[in-house]
Amino acid sequence: QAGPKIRVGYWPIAAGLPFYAAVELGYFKEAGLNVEPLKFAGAQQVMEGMLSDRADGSANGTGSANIAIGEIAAPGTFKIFCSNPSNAKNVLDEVIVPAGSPAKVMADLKGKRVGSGPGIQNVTLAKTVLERGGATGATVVELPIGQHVAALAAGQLDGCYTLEPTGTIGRMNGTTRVLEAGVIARYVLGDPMAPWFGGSASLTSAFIKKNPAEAKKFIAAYAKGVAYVRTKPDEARQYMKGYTAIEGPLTGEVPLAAYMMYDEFKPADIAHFQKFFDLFSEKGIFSSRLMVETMLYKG
Amino acid sequence: MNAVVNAPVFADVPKPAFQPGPAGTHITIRGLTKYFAGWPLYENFDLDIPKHKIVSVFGPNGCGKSTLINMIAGLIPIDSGEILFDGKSLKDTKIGYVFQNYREAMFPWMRTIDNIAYPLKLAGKSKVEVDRRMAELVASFDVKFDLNRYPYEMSGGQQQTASIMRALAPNPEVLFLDEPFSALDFEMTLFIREKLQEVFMQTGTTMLLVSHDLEEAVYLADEVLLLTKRPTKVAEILPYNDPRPRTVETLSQPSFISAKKLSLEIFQREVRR
Amino acid sequence: MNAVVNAPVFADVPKPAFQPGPAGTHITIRGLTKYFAGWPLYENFDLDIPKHKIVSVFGPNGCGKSTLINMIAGLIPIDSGEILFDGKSLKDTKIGYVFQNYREAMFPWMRTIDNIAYPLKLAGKSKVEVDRRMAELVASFDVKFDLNRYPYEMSGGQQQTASIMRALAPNPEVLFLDEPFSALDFEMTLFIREKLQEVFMQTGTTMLLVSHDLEEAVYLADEVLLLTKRPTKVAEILPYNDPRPRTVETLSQPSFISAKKLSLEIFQREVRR
Amino acid sequence: MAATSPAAKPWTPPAAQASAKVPREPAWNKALPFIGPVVLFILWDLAVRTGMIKALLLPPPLDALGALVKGLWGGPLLGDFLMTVWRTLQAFLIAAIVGMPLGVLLGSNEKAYRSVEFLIDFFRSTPSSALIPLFLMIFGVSDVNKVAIAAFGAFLIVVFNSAYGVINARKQRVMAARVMGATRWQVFKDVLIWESLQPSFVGLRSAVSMALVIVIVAEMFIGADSGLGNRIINSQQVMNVRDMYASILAAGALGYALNILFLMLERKIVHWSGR
Amino acid sequence: MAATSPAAKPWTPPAAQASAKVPREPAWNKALPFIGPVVLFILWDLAVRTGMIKALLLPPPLDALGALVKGLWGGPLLGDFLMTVWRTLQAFLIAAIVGMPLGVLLGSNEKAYRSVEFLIDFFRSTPSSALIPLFLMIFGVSDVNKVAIAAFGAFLIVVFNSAYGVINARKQRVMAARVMGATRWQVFKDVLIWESLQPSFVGLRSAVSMALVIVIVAEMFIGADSGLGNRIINSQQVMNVRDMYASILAAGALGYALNILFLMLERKIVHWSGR
Ligand SMILES: Nc1ncnc2c1ncn2[C@@H]1O[C@H](COP(=O)(O)OP(=O)(O)OP(=O)(O)O)[C@@H](O)[C@H]1O
Ligand SMILES: Nc1ncnc2c1ncn2[C@@H]1O[C@H](COP(=O)(O)OP(=O)(O)OP(=O)(O)O)[C@@H](O)[C@H]1O
Ligand SMILES: [Mg+2]
Ligand SMILES: [Mg+2]
Repeated sequence: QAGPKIRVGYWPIAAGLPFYAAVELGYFKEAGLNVEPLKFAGAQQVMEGMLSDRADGSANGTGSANIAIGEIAAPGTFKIFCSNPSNAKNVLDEVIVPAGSPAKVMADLKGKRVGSGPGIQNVTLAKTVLERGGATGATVVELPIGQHVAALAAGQLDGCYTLEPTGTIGRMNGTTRVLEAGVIARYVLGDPMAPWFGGSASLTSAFIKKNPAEAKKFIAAYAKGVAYVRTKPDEARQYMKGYTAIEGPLTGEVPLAAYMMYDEFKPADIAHFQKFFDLFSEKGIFSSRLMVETMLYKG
Repeated sequence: MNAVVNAPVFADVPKPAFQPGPAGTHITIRGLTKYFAGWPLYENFDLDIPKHKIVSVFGPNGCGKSTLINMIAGLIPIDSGEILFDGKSLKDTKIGYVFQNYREAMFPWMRTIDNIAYPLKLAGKSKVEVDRRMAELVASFDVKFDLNRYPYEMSGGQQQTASIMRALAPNPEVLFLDEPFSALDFEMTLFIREKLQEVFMQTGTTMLLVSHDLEEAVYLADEVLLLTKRPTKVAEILPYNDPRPRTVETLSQPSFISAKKLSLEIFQREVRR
Repeated sequence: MNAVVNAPVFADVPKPAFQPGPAGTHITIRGLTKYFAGWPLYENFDLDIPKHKIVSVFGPNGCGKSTLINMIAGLIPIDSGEILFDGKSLKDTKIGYVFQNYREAMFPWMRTIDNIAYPLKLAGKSKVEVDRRMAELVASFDVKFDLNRYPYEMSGGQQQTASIMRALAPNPEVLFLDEPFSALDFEMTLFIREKLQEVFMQTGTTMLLVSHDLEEAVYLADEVLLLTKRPTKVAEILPYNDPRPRTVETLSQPSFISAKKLSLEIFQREVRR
Repeated sequence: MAATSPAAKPWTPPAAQASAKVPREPAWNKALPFIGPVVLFILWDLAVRTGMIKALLLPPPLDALGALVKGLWGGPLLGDFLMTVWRTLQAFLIAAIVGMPLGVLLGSNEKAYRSVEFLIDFFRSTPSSALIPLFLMIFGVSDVNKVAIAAFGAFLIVVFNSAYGVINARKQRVMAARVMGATRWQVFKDVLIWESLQPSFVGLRSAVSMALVIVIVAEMFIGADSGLGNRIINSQQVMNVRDMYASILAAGALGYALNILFLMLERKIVHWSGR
Repeated sequence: MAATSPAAKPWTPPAAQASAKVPREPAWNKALPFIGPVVLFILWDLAVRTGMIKALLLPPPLDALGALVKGLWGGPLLGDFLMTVWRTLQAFLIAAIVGMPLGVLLGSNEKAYRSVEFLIDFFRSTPSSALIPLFLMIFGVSDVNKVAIAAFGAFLIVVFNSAYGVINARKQRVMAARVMGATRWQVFKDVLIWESLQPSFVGLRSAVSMALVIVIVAEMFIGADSGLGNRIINSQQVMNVRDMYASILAAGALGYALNILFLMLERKIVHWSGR
């Protein structure tokens, strides 16, 4: 294969499934592409990898906000070609509580201690969700996401704003239940069924410019992976193994994300995407307002 | 199962009955055995150290003099045998010890005066008592160097002087002196020698003195213990009974000269054997 | 700005012109000054150490004998003054040194024999040469203990013997001996004393010997250097010229006895001052 | 001890003259500690200037320094800095006060040490980030947690170093004390503690750095709302590299300062070192 | 040295008889190292059994041990375990081979040490997790990265301990070598290295634990597809506590084993210790 090596960074979570499937099913090879998956320990690292020219693209699951921050630092670097929206149906974000918790709605967490993943992005989202959900006066405690179920089970926290598969794990071992899923969609975007474009697959502009043909082929092959996941979700689940920590019975239980290719975006979707970015600009996480339009791959 | 016919019979060598030393024995050593690296240093060694006497130990380098005192003082474990203190246990006996390696025996984190006072503090003496005793010692030793300095700021001889003062401070019942004069200058040697005699005459402290200077050894001794080369045995125990206080005149007394001559002969016979 | 009228005039004390020692001087010391903790030990100290002679240094404890040799050997920095070696620099002079604290000067990670051979290895001698010299030394010292052991497995006297052998191994041009006999037994002291004399007669090595035993000091000396108490000055330099080899007979020679007596008188005068 | 003074000072030293003669350290010796940071900054600057590393990811050193100075000079960095200092000190003090005597004690009885050696080596070799879940279980999600985990990590190091300080020390002084009739307790407090001081100080210095490292790790990964670790992870998330490296600089400089403090303490206390 | 033998062995020791008399270590001394782990397991078991900590969060020790044994006995844990061992050894070897001589060298010249002290203390006090972005920039996500960052951390510890080993050593033996005409290099290799061996060993043991810790941290926080750290974070994410604690046990036990290895080495090499 004479083509350039395409280094794709991924964060080992379920949302990257189309990419994992496309690699395993040989879609990239079929297209004559030489794709090298690179595992990073966080979305942040994937984005920095692309910035420092150690990766040419990212798989789904890489935080859109992380990519955006890179884009603000180096405008014009990233092109999003596929995003994975979540909402009350395609669950990613959720608030969970101990199985025996009396809380019925978000507002019941008023004045309680609520966990969130560490770092300013998670905390901002958690605070916004709690506030708008009526749980005023709740204390947000930063805690690694892997510790959320444990902290709830041990009674150290009253609830957690967390991401899948945490809710599923807690449900399966009977210690926690989901209080509300798709909370960002509901409280930030204003509609439980609105798409929150939390994660995105992207390529660097530099790569697209240098290898326009390969970029096209790559996106097409990636789209095949997306289509596969959409049509045969249960069959696709097996490819989580080896790419993520998910294995065993959990594989069949974790909710799958929805996917939206660049050419499927409708103006309403872009507006929802923009709304998410605007929250972060408003909260000062983005140092300036960033327009989603400019970041979307145009084909 | 095959019965073993005519199996060899193992019999333990019967332990010899304990033989107490003569009356007035302070330290009784019986059947002392000590090996180093598989070689015997002492094997079944017996010795009685008399009470209220000075015993000078004289023997060639490496014959085990330091090791012997260390074993008596309980600092090195013995392989087998017994060491008994008259009436009391080792723990209840107040011991003074001047180490051959006096440099490593001082505590560099204390000023020299505190080093000297240390055994008194151990004995729970009050500040006043300690101060009184220190003043006494300093006056009696006529110390000319600054005891407020740390030991590592002292010359070899000064450290050894301090080491001797420390050993004498608590008025010990038994005093072990391992080459206490080795780093002292001419005057100081004479001076400390007299001091030791003075202390002895006042208190009757049992002393065990290792010295390579025969004159010193005999001059101070009630008994000269001559040791052989390794594996070490008692070559001879020579009594020397000239009256105390012994003085410079003693050194020219025929009894002194003959005791010294005899010791030397035995020593040389043993070393050259 | 006010001009300072009649400002005091500071003039530097002119440095005294360098005074070379008499012919045959090996080490020239001029204006040596050394303070410890703000107190002077040496102040403007001058000394000539003759070549091919043995100088015995005799002085009270703490007068600075060890410090003096250490300064000459370049081990302790001097505060001011000059120390010059005849013709060569200190670096080009092969030095042998027996430390007063010989225990800490041996390398416990080497067997004793390797300690002794170490200066030869430093000098780049081949294995064969080293072995030859070691065999020579061992035979000449008639060593009775196991040199394959490590230094810390040796008695004090054995370590000191090894330390002396190490100093002699490379046939040094200058030999510093800081109380080399302090831990040696009677026989060994006599024996090493003779060895040193033998080495001296064969090689003419310049030696500086610190000893608290006046007999030894004078017996070996061409010159006896008597030092005062601190701050240290030269009290006297006594020549002693009896022919070599000196033997047991020398000890009863009137010249020896008078040299010894004179040294003692000067020493006592200085100490008691 | 008044009685000893006259004997001990047989003559008065001409002190003024004396001190004038004591050779002074040359002035440039004082500049030595600055060589390290200067070299670091030059290399760092070169790496950024030549474009080896994008300024986007690694700010020029002067920028980071500027952010550091501005942040510390009453800026928001100061509060986080002080918080981290406070947590580190708490953790370190607990570790030192419990660990040093315990280490010396264990070291003085090799059998006792052998019996706990497994635990010490075990936990020393387990990353604190892997133990976070355990500590979360025990101490909850409170602030105590961060101090506890750092204290634990530092404690292990103090115990280890103090114990080996005693085990490796020469035994002659212990023998001297024993023969003077010192009880085990007296040997412990008058000899062993002192004899082990020097290696203990090496241990204390390792421990203070370790405490700082773990506090920051805990602030980063357990999550906290203050402290340098929190600052580092937050600025990392928003790619504010200037602030991020300013915080890292603050952490490192804090570590250096604490080390120097201990070095000076050691020089003062262990005056017999090397003699 | 053949010529010396006759003189050196004036008599033949009755060796057989002699060794029979040398007192043997009592058998239960051998059991001492097992007290620690047994106590740990009992406490752990009690904590779980009494429900103080839910079995969901902390598995009973036997479960974790079971998972450990099963995993190591040809199970998937073995591969990760070996990977971590291999990375740790690489990192440690680099650190030891470069760090020890460098530390001794710096220690022998205090001025030199003062001039780099800042860098050493600085980086010792900066958590490796904060430096991960930097190392990612320099080495990428490759395997080299994990080894490099661990080697760097371990290196600092080795340098620090070896340097202070020399600085704190008594100077008499150096003087002895100097006066025998040893060059600086000879003093270095024949005296300083040896004199500092004991503290260096303490440093090496600290460093091997540190290398292990950082390798695991790197495996946890830099994307890795193998190694104990990767296993720990994976099982942590899906709350497979049995596997998680089995991996932690493996890491700790590995650390202990490496430490014991070095302890034995030290006993063999530094035979003069304490005398
Ligand atoms: N590091 C130091 N700090 C302060 N004073 C010191 C130091 N080293 C030595 N001295 C002092 O310098 C003096 C000379 O010491 P030195 O060891 O040279 O004496 P010496 O003549 O060899 O004595 P000795 O016969 O006892 O060996 C002593 O009074 C000692 O107290
Ligand atoms: N740790 C050890 N290992 C092996 N042998 C040892 C050890 N300690 C001492 N020895 C040996 O035991 C013998 C006796 O040593 P000791 O120090 O008691 O002799 P000493 O009579 O005091 O000699 P000196 O007059 O030289 O001080 C020596 O031959 C020495 O080599
Ligand atoms: Mg001895
Ligand atoms: Mg001296």
